[in-house]
Amino acid sequence: MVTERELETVELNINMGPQHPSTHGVFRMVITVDGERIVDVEPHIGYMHRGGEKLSETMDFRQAIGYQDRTDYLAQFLNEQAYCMAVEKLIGLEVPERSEYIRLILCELNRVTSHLMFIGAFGIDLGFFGTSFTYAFRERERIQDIFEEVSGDRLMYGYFRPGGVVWDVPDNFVQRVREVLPYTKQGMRDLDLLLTENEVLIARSRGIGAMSAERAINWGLSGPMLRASGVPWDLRKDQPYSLYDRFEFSIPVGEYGDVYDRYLVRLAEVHQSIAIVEQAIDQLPDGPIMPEKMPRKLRAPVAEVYAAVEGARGEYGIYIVSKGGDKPYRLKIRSPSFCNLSALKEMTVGNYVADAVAILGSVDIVLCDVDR
Amino acid sequence: MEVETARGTIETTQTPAPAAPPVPVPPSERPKTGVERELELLTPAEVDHGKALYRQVLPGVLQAPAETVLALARKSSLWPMTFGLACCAIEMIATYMSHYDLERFGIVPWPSPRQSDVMIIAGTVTKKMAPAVKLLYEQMPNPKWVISMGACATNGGPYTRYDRVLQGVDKIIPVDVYVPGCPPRPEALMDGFIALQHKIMEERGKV
Amino acid sequence: MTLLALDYDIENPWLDAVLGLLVIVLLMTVMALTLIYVERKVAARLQMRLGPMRVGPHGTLQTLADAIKLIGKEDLRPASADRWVFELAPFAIFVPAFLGFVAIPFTRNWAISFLDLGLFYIVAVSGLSFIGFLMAGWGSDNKYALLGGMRAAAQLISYEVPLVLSLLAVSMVVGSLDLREIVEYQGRVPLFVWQPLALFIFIAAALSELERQPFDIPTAESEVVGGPFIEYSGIRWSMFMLASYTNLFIYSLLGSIVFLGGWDWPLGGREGLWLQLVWTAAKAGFLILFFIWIRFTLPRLRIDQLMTFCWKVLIPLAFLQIFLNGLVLVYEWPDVFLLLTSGAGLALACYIVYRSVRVEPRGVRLVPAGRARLPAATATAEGGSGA
Amino acid sequence: MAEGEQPDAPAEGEPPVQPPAEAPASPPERPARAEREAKAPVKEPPPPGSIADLFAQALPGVSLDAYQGLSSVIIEIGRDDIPKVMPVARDDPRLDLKFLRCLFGVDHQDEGLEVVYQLLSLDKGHEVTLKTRLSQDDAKVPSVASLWKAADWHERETRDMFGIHFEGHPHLLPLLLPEDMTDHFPLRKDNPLAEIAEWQGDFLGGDAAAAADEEVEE
Repeated sequence: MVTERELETVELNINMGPQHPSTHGVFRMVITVDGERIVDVEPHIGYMHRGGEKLSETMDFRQAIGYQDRTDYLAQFLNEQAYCMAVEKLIGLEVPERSEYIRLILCELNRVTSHLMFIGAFGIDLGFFGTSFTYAFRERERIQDIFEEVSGDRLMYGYFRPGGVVWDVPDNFVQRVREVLPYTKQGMRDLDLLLTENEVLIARSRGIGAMSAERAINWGLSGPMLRASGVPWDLRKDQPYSLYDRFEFSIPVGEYGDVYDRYLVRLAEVHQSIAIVEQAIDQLPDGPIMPEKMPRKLRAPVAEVYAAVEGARGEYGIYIVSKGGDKPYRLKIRSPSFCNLSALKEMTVGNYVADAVAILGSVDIVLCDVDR
Repeated sequence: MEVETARGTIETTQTPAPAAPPVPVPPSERPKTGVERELELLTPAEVDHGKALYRQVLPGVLQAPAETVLALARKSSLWPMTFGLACCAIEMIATYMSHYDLERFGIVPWPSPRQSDVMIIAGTVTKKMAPAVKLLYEQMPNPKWVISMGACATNGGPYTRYDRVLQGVDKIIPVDVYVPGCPPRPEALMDGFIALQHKIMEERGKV
Repeated sequence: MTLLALDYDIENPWLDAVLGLLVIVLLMTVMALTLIYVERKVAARLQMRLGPMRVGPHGTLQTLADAIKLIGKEDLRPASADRWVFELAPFAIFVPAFLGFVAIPFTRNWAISFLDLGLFYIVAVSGLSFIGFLMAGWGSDNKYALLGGMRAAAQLISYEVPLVLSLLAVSMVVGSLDLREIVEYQGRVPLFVWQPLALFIFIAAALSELERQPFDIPTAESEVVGGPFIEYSGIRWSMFMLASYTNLFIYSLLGSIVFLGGWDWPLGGREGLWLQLVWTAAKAGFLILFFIWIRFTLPRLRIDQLMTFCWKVLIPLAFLQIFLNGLVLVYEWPDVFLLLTSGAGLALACYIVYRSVRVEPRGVRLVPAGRARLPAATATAEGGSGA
Repeated sequence: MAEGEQPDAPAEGEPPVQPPAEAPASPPERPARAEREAKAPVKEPPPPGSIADLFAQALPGVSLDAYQGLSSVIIEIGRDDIPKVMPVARDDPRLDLKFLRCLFGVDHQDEGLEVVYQLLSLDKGHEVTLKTRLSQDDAKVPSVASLWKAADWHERETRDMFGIHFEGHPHLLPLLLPEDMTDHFPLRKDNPLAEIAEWQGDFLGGDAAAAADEEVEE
């Protein structure tokens, strides 16, 4: 008796290997596919694990700034601020007013450049062949010129120090920032026209990879990923640090937490950051940039401290365990991309192969931040 | 514990597993630790200059004038592979964008290793990533070159003391042009490409 | 064959065929190289870049340098690849692309051969290329290639139907399949005036036949990394590129002849040979620029959206178009009714596309305070919060 | 800030670094600076009404050694109390610690390994740091991956780096290290970093700078 076997398809597992145009660097995803629908996703990370934490333990507090830049190389100022806040809280240093303002302005501008990079890469993932990238990079280059005038380097600034900033900003800093903001707004209008109203983009990103609010909290997501799911949690508002309570700005919050919402939240965040910079640039006071009585060697007491910053990808925190002496005994970096990426499997299973690329793009990971 | 390789020793400071057995078991029977298994993967890639199509068809006939024409063609259409590792990848992307625009030199990034001639190692090569880099290098068709961009790819950069990081990509694949900087500026990468073009013109006919 | 209006005919058919073949191969390789160059320059201009500049004046020799370099590359074949299927795949894609030129008339009396079933022949030949994709996908024994090959097969077959139906609707109005008669029919009024819906369907189907954005699924760069062509290198891969750009030229030429009036429309077609040739080429160029412009402003559709768009939107609209044409032609209503019915169909098509995506406007609410939705921070909990 | 006078440090357990202005008139043979400061810090009890009290109310039977750290309340609990404490911490309406911020290990060499949990409540706004101490040889701790899914990857990473085994974790495979490397723990203190051929430490601010600093003190 021949049992008639209905057409069963064999599952094929595809290895989106460490080198893949849309994995934003070295991230491997083994996808088990039944036809075009994804059955199982197994992310492999660790290809960029280069020991930033262990190397920071052999450097004294001023030398380890370089590793913070290189951990999340798209939001460098935000990482440096988190590290400096942790060291200042540990040693008890008071940052003068002018340095706090300079740090805040540079951090918000850095958030704008990081989100511009996301918008460019998001277009590439959906198939824009570079048009969104070049428009986003046009604005990014202008803001990067200001960072270069301030800190002397295009990407790895190393400009903040525990206690303030290394040297004062150039004299035309205020005028340069006021010059660049209209260009950025015009650039955002262009990108908005190109991307947001695009029917094919809406069709490709609406309702995909949705994440409900309590699942997002359970997975430990933070930043635009959490706010897109409808949880209005922003460290600048809920655990205010630095001078954020002096400016009024609002937090964009999405509803469904799908790929399109994350894109809209990041787009709106850029406008909020520009608003903050406009308010802050008017109130930039003069005065010293370093506390006048800085000890030559930063010695820390035996204590533990945690300082977190609302980074471009989420909550970037530094936990320092110190046993006296000038070197941290253990430095833990709470990296937002690591937590956001851990929820990838739950968002991707059930969608198509093309959606896996869009979802990975919307999580906006930086691989050095994931593997540290 | 050093591992002798063609180009110099990859010396790592792996002390044996913390719970050292009292009687040291001779290394042959001792089960290989993860580190030793990984070191076998990190042997340098051997380079064989395959036969280009036109040499198979007309071995000696077309030799002399073809080299200059071919070298000029290869020089002016270098297709790199979209293969960014770490922070240098952002500067590489900035070089492709409209402000610096590498396409003026005919340089277009191509996704698959089969269609690309240049491999830009833009970032730190860790020991977990090294076998993949070697495999990609071997997949590229033959007149191929490697640009090691940034301090991390040249000798491990700021992360050179950590034992999970390969101290320089030239331990596994032959590198043609080293671009200094951490990360190198877009102009430095363009200068690296121009240096590679001069090198292609000089070594025409030999490769 | 009448070549350059010299009205001599070669009695030996074989010499005639070889001469025609020579014209096609020479003309088309030059045309493909210039098309690649034009695409790279226009794409660069769209992205505020300069495009190739250094190779020859304004980068004109860039594609020539690419071609010579690709010839000089090592010829790789994966060990586990199925040898003959892998090596014959480029020819299976390359040959149908060139066969299409046999029947396309460039001017009134200049073509390789004037077939009275020209339209039918071109559509039949252009349907063969998906076999090459399948062979490339299966032959190169690579998961990405297999996925790309399957996608290519699904897409090309299903988009062949609306392409044929839209051309059928046009030939119903004209009453013949001979391309020269189609052009003569458009003496006073071009066909896209009478058949806008057929033009819309033709352009959508042509974009998908060429695998250009937004129907770029088989060789999707960000998902399937080059699709079936992933394992090809050097000269084999360049044959794929050549074939895809030749296809682009064929479809834009076909579109300019069938819909935009070819060499006849505003000039009345009495002028000399050269002006007709320039006029046909200009219309084809316009369509090419339109395809390039679309490629760099629209993202990629997903495979299931592609299929639903074909089977649930394009094909019903094509049948609707044919039905309306039949209605108008049988009852001899005046020609203007063709315009009205087809225009209404086009409006319906645009509305369907608009409605299918824009379910309800979605915005992001801006929350001024921090934990707005949380109860006022209870006194006890406040004490313990951050430093 | 008063001139030259070290600001009155907030109620910190340990006075911050001595200001250089105040010349220590201590005898010449002083113990090395590190030992002098490494004496056990006095633990400051947390302010009344803080989360430590909420924990005490919610978990009467469990021994909680709570003290006020620099940035949040730190509570040390025993290893086998974890299956009791963690579910209550997450589900108790008063505590409501639904957000696991961070989970990592610290290698205290001879004082054993330590696992640190950082919990945060989005609705209540308070946060807490829970710590457990493990001995070096049997580094086992029950896993909390079933309570917070965020812990899944954090625990795999801590196992990679410190060799702490989390019982009950669904698939405790190496995450940051190659799949087959389960016997090499990079972040442990007994794994020294590779030596650069000529270590520029003394130039960059190693002992010479410390020595130079000593003279400045005298």
